[in-house]
Amino acid sequence: MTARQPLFRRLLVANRGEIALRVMRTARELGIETAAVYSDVDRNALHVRRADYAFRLGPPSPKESYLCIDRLIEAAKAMRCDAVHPGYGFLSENAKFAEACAEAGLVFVGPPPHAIRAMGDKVEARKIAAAADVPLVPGLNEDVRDDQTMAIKAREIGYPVMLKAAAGGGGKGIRIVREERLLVEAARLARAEASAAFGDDRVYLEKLVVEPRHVEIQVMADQHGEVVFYGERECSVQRRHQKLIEESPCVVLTPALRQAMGQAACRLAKAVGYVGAGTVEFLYSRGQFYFLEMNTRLQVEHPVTEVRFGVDLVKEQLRVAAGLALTPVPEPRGHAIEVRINAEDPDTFFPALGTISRMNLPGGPGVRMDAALYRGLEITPHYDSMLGKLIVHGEDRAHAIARCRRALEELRLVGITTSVPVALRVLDDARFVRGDYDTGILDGISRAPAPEVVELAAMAAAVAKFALARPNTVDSARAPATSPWRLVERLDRLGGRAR
Amino acid sequence: MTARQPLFRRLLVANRGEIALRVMRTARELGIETAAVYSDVDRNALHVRRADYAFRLGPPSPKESYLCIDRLIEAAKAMRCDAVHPGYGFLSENAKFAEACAEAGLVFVGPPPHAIRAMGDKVEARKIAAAADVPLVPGLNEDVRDDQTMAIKAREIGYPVMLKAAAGGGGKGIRIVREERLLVEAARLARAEASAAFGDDRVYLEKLVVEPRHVEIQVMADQHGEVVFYGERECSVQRRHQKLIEESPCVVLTPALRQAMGQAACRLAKAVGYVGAGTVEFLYSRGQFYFLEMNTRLQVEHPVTEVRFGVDLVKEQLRVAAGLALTPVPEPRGHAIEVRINAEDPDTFFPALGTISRMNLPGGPGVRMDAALYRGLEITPHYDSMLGKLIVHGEDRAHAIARCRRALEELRLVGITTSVPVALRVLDDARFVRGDYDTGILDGISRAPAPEVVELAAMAAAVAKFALARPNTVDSARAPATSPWRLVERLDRLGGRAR
Amino acid sequence: MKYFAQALSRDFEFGFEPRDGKLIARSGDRTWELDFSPLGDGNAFSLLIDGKSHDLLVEVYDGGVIVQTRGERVKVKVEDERERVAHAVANKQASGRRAIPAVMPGVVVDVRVAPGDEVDDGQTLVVIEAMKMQNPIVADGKGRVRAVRVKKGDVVAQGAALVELE
Amino acid sequence: MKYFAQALSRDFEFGFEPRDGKLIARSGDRTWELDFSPLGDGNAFSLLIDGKSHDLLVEVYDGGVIVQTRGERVKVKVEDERERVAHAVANKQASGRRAIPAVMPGVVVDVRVAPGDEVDDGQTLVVIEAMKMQNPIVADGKGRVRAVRVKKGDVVAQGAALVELE
Repeated sequence: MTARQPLFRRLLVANRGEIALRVMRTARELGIETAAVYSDVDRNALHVRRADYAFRLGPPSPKESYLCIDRLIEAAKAMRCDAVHPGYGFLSENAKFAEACAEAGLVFVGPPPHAIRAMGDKVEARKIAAAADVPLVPGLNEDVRDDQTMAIKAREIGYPVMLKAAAGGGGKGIRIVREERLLVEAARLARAEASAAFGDDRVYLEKLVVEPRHVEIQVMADQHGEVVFYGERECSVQRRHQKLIEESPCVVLTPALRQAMGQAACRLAKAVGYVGAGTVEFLYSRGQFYFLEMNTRLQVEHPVTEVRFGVDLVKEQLRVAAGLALTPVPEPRGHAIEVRINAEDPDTFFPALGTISRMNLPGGPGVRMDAALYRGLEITPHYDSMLGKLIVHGEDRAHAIARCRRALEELRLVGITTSVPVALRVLDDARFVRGDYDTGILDGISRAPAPEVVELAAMAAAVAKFALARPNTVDSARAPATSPWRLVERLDRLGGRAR
Repeated sequence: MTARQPLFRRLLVANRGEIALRVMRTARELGIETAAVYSDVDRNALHVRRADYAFRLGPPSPKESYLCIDRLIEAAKAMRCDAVHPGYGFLSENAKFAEACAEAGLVFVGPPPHAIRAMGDKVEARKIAAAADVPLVPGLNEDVRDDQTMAIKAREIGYPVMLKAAAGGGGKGIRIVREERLLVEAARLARAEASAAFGDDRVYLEKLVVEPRHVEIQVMADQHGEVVFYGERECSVQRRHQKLIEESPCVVLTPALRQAMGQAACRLAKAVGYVGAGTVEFLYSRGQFYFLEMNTRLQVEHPVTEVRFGVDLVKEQLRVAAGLALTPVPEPRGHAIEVRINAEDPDTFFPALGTISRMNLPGGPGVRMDAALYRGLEITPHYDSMLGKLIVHGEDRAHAIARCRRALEELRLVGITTSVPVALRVLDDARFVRGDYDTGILDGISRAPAPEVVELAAMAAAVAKFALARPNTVDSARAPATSPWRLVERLDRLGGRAR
Repeated sequence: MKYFAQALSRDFEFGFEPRDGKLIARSGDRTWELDFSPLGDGNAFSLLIDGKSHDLLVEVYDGGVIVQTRGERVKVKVEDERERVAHAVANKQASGRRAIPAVMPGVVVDVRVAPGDEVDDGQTLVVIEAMKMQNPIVADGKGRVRAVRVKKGDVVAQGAALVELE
Repeated sequence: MKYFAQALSRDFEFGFEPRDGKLIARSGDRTWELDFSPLGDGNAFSLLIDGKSHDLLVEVYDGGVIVQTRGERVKVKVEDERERVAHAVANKQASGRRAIPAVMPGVVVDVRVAPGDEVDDGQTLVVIEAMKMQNPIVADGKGRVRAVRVKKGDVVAQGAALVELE
């Protein structure tokens, strides 16, 4: 319902890209004015153009823009906001930012600083989880800075082990070590990444669970001590420890296990006095689940839950932040899948840069696209490589997979390399279709297109070179007003000919 | 569920534009190959590019392309299809086409020819409805060709009266006559339009119901004699007797009335031996409902029902056509609104032409876009002016209205004039928001933008002229790779200056 | 230099001045601080007016620009001081006749008048069919037909002169 | 004239010939009837191959084109007969050295080698940070560093030579 009196007057969205736009969409639907912030490279970004107000933070570097607490508070004051939504990433799990908001008289749309701090420190989080009777993966509850001690501890836990940033989240700063001789260099890189990403270089060791599935519980807590959970999401399709495909429900979860995981997640939330939206991540392996970490923010993959439950989690966040009680959790319906569209090489998974020169986004029944893309958008190396998310909803899992495939085939982006081909191959993979997969699934996925696709591409390139050089062989009456013959020049330049 | 054995092998979609694409989307999700047909102006249309196979029908004129039964049957045979989906419009309610398909051994995805014929003849339809105990609007059950007799009959029924094409549908060929002196010219125009649109110039007279609301029931019937209905849609926001905004549920319908209308619709479907998707249109006025007509095809506004019931009506059509039994009707959830995006002047409602040079389609939670738009698409005068449909789903009506407004504001099309401003003003109108409106609502809607919008536009045009002529006054580091300065030349040409 | 804009019969006058890296707009005694940022190939730009964000799309049409923002679409005629002077001179040569234009593009399916005919206000002159709808084009007042510019079957563009009245 | 295409290490050869208003494609003893229709500003086209519909997007990149269809993206090098002869001559001048390129664009955060260093296969030469991930760039075999082309803090494009080995 649109409240006659909006929950807030004006909301600062302290983020960029698709999540900034997504938060603004809900705010607008609730009659809340939206205020954007931007770095210089984002001046023309959709989150700026679609906002009611906009404020320049500074140069592209995150430290001078989206990570700069002082500038964000200044922005909120200059635009006379009364609340701040941090999105995900950047300062969303920074307790100091939450405190700075409170000091400036701004409502921070997220959990209280002490909960962010407790869950943000992975070592501390494990202690609290253990006390709340939430099962843990065997590991080390402290940072070890001495190389030799670390090697001894790793041997005790048993290889393979994982190195994780204590302040981390979203898979950043995680390294797997399979042999002792690689431990020291891995720890060095992990510390460097952790330091760059979170300003905190502490890392800790953990046993690597075999055939693990990544299953997480979406919780929501109000200021009156109530906590509910919105089922689970399975996020086992990962590359470089970054999620690529998420789905709900998780095919291997029994109702009893789902209930047990949900209740464990709610216990943890209550134990830290949680408020707002949060996600408790678990590793699932052979009927057992282990607490991984709690993300004290809205998750990238939250739409998977939204389409299945028919709920708007950002709306719930804003309601809870305004002091309202939780709304009842509706019955889930059908099956949902999200595919992240990353600017990266589908073969090497390295990030890619470029400028979008043409795009077609998918549509039609059961398809939702969360993105801040536009023709002319330049993908720069300054920020995350995720361009957007495709979310589909189907009657059951097979229907959702078919719909996801259909929608992915409709998505066209010219000017940037994306992870779409990999996602399509996962959707075709027999193990994925059976639901019998774990976080290692991508290792077995072909990185190359099918032979007939390669032949088609070869013929297409050849006929384009032939036909575009001979405008009279194609029906010129059909040619659109904007000339396609520009390509001719470019193709000819490649061939070394000048015209 | 995706059937292991598809319902059909290859489906000819005997249509164009958004509906052709929409049907193909479902077919693809069901593993059915898709075959497109096109006229010369549609060679590059999305429905052609997204199909598995494509076949040229002929020149742009509908008679030589999408209305040419022989060519369509030829296309189906050439592409070795086993079923034909007619979409809406064109041959979707043409019994001869359904017969031609059957003769060619093709499954026609629609009702049997006798049902199309019976409901397609409005005079005949009224007789059958009356016999099935479905309430009727007072009127004349026959075509009157003599001007004087028609005038006498119209006086008997009482002005205002409506002239409707006997073979009509979708609001085409309808004229309201408020005074006797206008009757003859109106009848002449109505006959001419009816003849051009349907090849049948018969028209009949009907009393105009006061403060009427247009409420319709979605029915679905299988080949085993079962008929179900998927609630109602209210389609009272109309201009030139063409629907502009549709919603479900209808705010004034009580559960008892809904049940009565639904059962009347099912009685009618059974009375004509109906199979497939159909819509029974009613006029609702002050607690009473009257049968208007039955559309024996998928309706433009079918997605309103789909998002609310979580059902794919095209999938149901294909299942029924393959001989399967109806699936149970799910419980409806929330409120749905559809806005048609028409290429037309928002002031005069006259159709507009143009070429889409830039577009941004809305996205995010609860938003579905059914369109076949792409950059470079030329809108020609040959076919219907509808470009696509925006469908939103919200928790309740107020939420759906807010969401619809938000999504419409996101929709940007450069190069073509659309009905979007009118739709936005309807969504803001106090009567619409209260739900207290009838088919006359558009008469009272302002045709002009708000004064502050006009001032903003004036300033924007002026500053663009100023700034684009002086590239150095704007930060050139921000300028994208593709130069924006082309506009300068065009603006300067307007000003009569040459550079 | 001053800029004159006309939109929906309202007249506007603006002055712009770069100052300290910002752009100041002035109209009468009101001033605004602007941040103008073009994108695409000139048919879109972002405009911040005193920090308020506007996403604008611009199309050039015959005689002006069409500005789009948040679903609304406004036709604006815009000229600078020099152009205004030039146009004022040109307009002095305007004649007394009037042309009845096609309010939409389409095909002429009927021509109901001939040169010399006397017509009434609202009388149908020509019928145009577009997208299956027949639309009568009517006289905008009493008058006499001076010339008929189209014949049955012609395809006409929006704004094309159909009939000249005097 | 023949057209040679190379994609994912496979070689293709095509001939095209307009015939009766159609375009015939030939490869070995296979033939197809094509209908080629460009749209947009040349970065998209529709291709019917024996009536089968393909929606294709084309980008020109350094040394070839990238073809996209139904979610897949394939790099293709394409040349006609004349170009092939010209390229064959040019390739004779290729040198024996090899450059280790940046496999992704980013910022150089560490340089681990100096000219003259002997390196092992898989040894980290340079570390590049992009989108918060640190990525080691390693030697593609045993060798000696001939030149280091970048320094810490440099922003490098994809494919840029970082280190020359011999």
